[in-house]
Amino acid sequence: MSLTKEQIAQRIARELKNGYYVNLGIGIPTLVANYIPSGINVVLQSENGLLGMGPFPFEGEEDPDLINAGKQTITTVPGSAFFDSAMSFGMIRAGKVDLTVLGAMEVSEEGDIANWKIPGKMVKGMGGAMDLVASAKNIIVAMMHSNPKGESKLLAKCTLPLTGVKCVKKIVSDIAVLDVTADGFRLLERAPGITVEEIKSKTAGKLIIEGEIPEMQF
Amino acid sequence: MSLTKEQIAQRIARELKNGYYVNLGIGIPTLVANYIPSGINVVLQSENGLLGMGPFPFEGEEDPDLINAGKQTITTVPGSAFFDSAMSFGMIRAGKVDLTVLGAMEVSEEGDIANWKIPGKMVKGMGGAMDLVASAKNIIVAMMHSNPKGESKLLAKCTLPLTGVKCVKKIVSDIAVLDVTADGFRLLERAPGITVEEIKSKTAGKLIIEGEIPEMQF
Amino acid sequence: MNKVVSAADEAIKDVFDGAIVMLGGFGLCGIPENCITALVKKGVKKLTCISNNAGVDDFGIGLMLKQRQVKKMISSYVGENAEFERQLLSGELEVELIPQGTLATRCMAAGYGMPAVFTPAGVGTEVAIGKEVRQFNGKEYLLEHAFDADFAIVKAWKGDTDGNLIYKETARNFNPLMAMAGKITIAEVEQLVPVGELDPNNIHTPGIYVHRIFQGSNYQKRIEQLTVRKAK
Amino acid sequence: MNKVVSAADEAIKDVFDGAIVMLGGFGLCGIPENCITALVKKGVKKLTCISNNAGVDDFGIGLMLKQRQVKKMISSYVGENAEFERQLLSGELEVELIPQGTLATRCMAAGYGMPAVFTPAGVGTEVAIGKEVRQFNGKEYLLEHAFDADFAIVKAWKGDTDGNLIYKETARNFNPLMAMAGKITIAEVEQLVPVGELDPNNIHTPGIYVHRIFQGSNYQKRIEQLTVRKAK
Repeated sequence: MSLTKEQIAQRIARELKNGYYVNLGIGIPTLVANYIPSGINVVLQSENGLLGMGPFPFEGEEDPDLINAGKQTITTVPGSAFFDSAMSFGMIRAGKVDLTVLGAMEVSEEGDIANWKIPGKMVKGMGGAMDLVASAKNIIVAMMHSNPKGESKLLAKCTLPLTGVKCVKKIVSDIAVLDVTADGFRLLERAPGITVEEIKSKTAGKLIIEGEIPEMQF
Repeated sequence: MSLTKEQIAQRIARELKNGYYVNLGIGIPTLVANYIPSGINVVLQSENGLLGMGPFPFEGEEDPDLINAGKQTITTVPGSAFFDSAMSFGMIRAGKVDLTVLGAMEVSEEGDIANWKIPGKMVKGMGGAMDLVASAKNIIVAMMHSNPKGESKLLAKCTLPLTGVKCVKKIVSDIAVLDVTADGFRLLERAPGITVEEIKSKTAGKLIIEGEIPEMQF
Repeated sequence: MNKVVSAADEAIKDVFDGAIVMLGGFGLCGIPENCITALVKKGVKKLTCISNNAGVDDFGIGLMLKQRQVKKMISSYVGENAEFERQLLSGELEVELIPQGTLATRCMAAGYGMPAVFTPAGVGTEVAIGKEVRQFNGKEYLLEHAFDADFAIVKAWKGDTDGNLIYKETARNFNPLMAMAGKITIAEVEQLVPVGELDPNNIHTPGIYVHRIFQGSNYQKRIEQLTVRKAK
Repeated sequence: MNKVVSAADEAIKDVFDGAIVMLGGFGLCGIPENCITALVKKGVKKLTCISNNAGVDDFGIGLMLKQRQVKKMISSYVGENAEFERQLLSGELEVELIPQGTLATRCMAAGYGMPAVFTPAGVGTEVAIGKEVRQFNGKEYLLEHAFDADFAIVKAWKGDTDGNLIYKETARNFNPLMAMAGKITIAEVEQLVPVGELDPNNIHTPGIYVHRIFQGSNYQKRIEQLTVRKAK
């Protein structure tokens, strides 16, 4: 069975290490915050100028001056700090953010990522995505393995305009966990009930399969 | 009679315009603060991170965390703001400081200034002087017209290592006020009792004398 | 150094047709609502607007778009509104999309007198087309130039009569960066206080950067994405 | 994200011989007194110190100079002490003098992940020797590189257990810039408070930049130039 969005987020959450500063993109990445393992203390960065993002506010307690990069109302946790957008991207660029999780439309076997533009469609902009992928030391992509037409989104080369080159380190898709290595996608885990063959058939880019591939446990 | 240091400061103070943000260097420039004409409101910037510098503190009220760029204990005026050294030099570099007053060992007829190093002597460093002269839009130099040996300090070319090139706009010396123009030093005023001839004889660089040169009034 | 003007109309009175105008805010958070209303009323045209976003159909910069006052938008993320999309697709509106960190840093560069900066954002993408690429320590960077804006219009939480500004929470965003970057900087504030009331240690934008300040009014502070948890 | 260590000795325990160390402060104002004492005690040698000044004979970095722990000083203004001068003239000590704004900006560049910046300071002077000069809008600038320091040691007024820092008055100076720039950043504070006690709007250095923090003690806060007015 393919993973649900929640399970993708849950699997990514296992990559968190104690003490990490983490930037979570819009969509599935945001859900990662709900699955932080107990005993693991992380600080969430929101690139619009906040370290120490907390959960959504209780009804009636929303504050229009306090939003995340997805423009959602949020709260802060004790120890939070506000800063301007230059410092925010400054700390990202300087490698102070330990992990960035974001979505992708395509990832290439070299780690290129495309997630901001589909030619011919209305283009809304890259927001902070290009800064994040160019700067983060550790980037995990949360994505569907195939598009709605059933075509693989893990490619030899991206077909869409790039967001960044050679930057993705790991992919957690709905059917697999893969590292992006110098030699291509390296299969690490498969979703419960998903066979290696299925992952192979759905991965257009170079796939490395070595030894037994364990099944994810939830 | 040559001007005293206080008179040099007093004469420079007349250059202040209402609303100016001003950086005053160490020495004679610091004295300018004592002669700000009434009705003229200026804000003093200290490049170690303060806008709104006030007078020295009363005895016993000195605060070791509150000093100026000369490391003297100071106070603040209402409306002051503290910031880091990068922002401080950022606002200088961006031309937000309207006037910089500083001392000089030599000035050339092209507006080059030397005020930080005498070869063969112990060199203490340029501090913020190179940033200030390279960035300020309006630089007035407070200086003695001649050195203790009687040699002119207003030269065709500086002999000492430069602090900045083509940056000085005006000089107030102990015997004259001069503009630095594309054609050389232009004599504007002479100290009380000082003749044009004397200024001529004490100015090694090209001196432009046009029309009647008024005597400064104190 | 009193910088106080009476209201938004007076603050923006010399914004001219064709001006380059920076507008603070992230989404609808921390936008200069009063000045935008005044710009719409004034009807000034052919503006180049530098702002992270372009408002929504009926609020923020969207109001200026509706009046066709904007010739060009320089933003990182746009298109939360239909009129914007229509103008863009019909060629009435020019849009330059740049990475958000690049946008922020080009503002800061202007405020700090740095003519250009290097950033890795966009290397290898279409953003890099026509730009100088340079390697430092084995990594590639793009050379990006400081903005040169005629006006910066920002919104702060508190300000004093000398123009010192303090922002609240994430309504800070681009505001202090743009405040540093305008040839003329205009600040509207929720609370205008007498000089001396703000703690000098906590000033985000020193008054030297601000040319005009006024007490804003009737802030709507619209929320774009209301997300809440159910009762405690 | 607790960053608290017990004291200066523990905070600086891994500063190694030959390390590049940034030290905050302007003159003797805002210097990390406790860490300097600990570095002297530890006796670590051959340090490259990046600091605006070099202390005085019997205080600040002067104490480290006296022990001959410093191989090289990178500063804008030095030599308020005789031992410094002796070591410099005898060739025991290397000194690189750079403009103060350049020093500040090279720290900031490191903290902001900008490999290099352009500044007009020093153009046409001996500071420009060997450096790339580039013209923007008719003005010349020098290309100056970000610092790459192993440790940044700073002093703040208040700090919380997560490493968020607030500085007091002009004791801020280079401290927040260096705090951003160290591979390892060590902060000593006058008041260490529990997380949540500092107003998130007023943090000067967000905790993400700080690796270790401790409550300092016995601050001398020496005044270099006592200047006062006579009684009121």
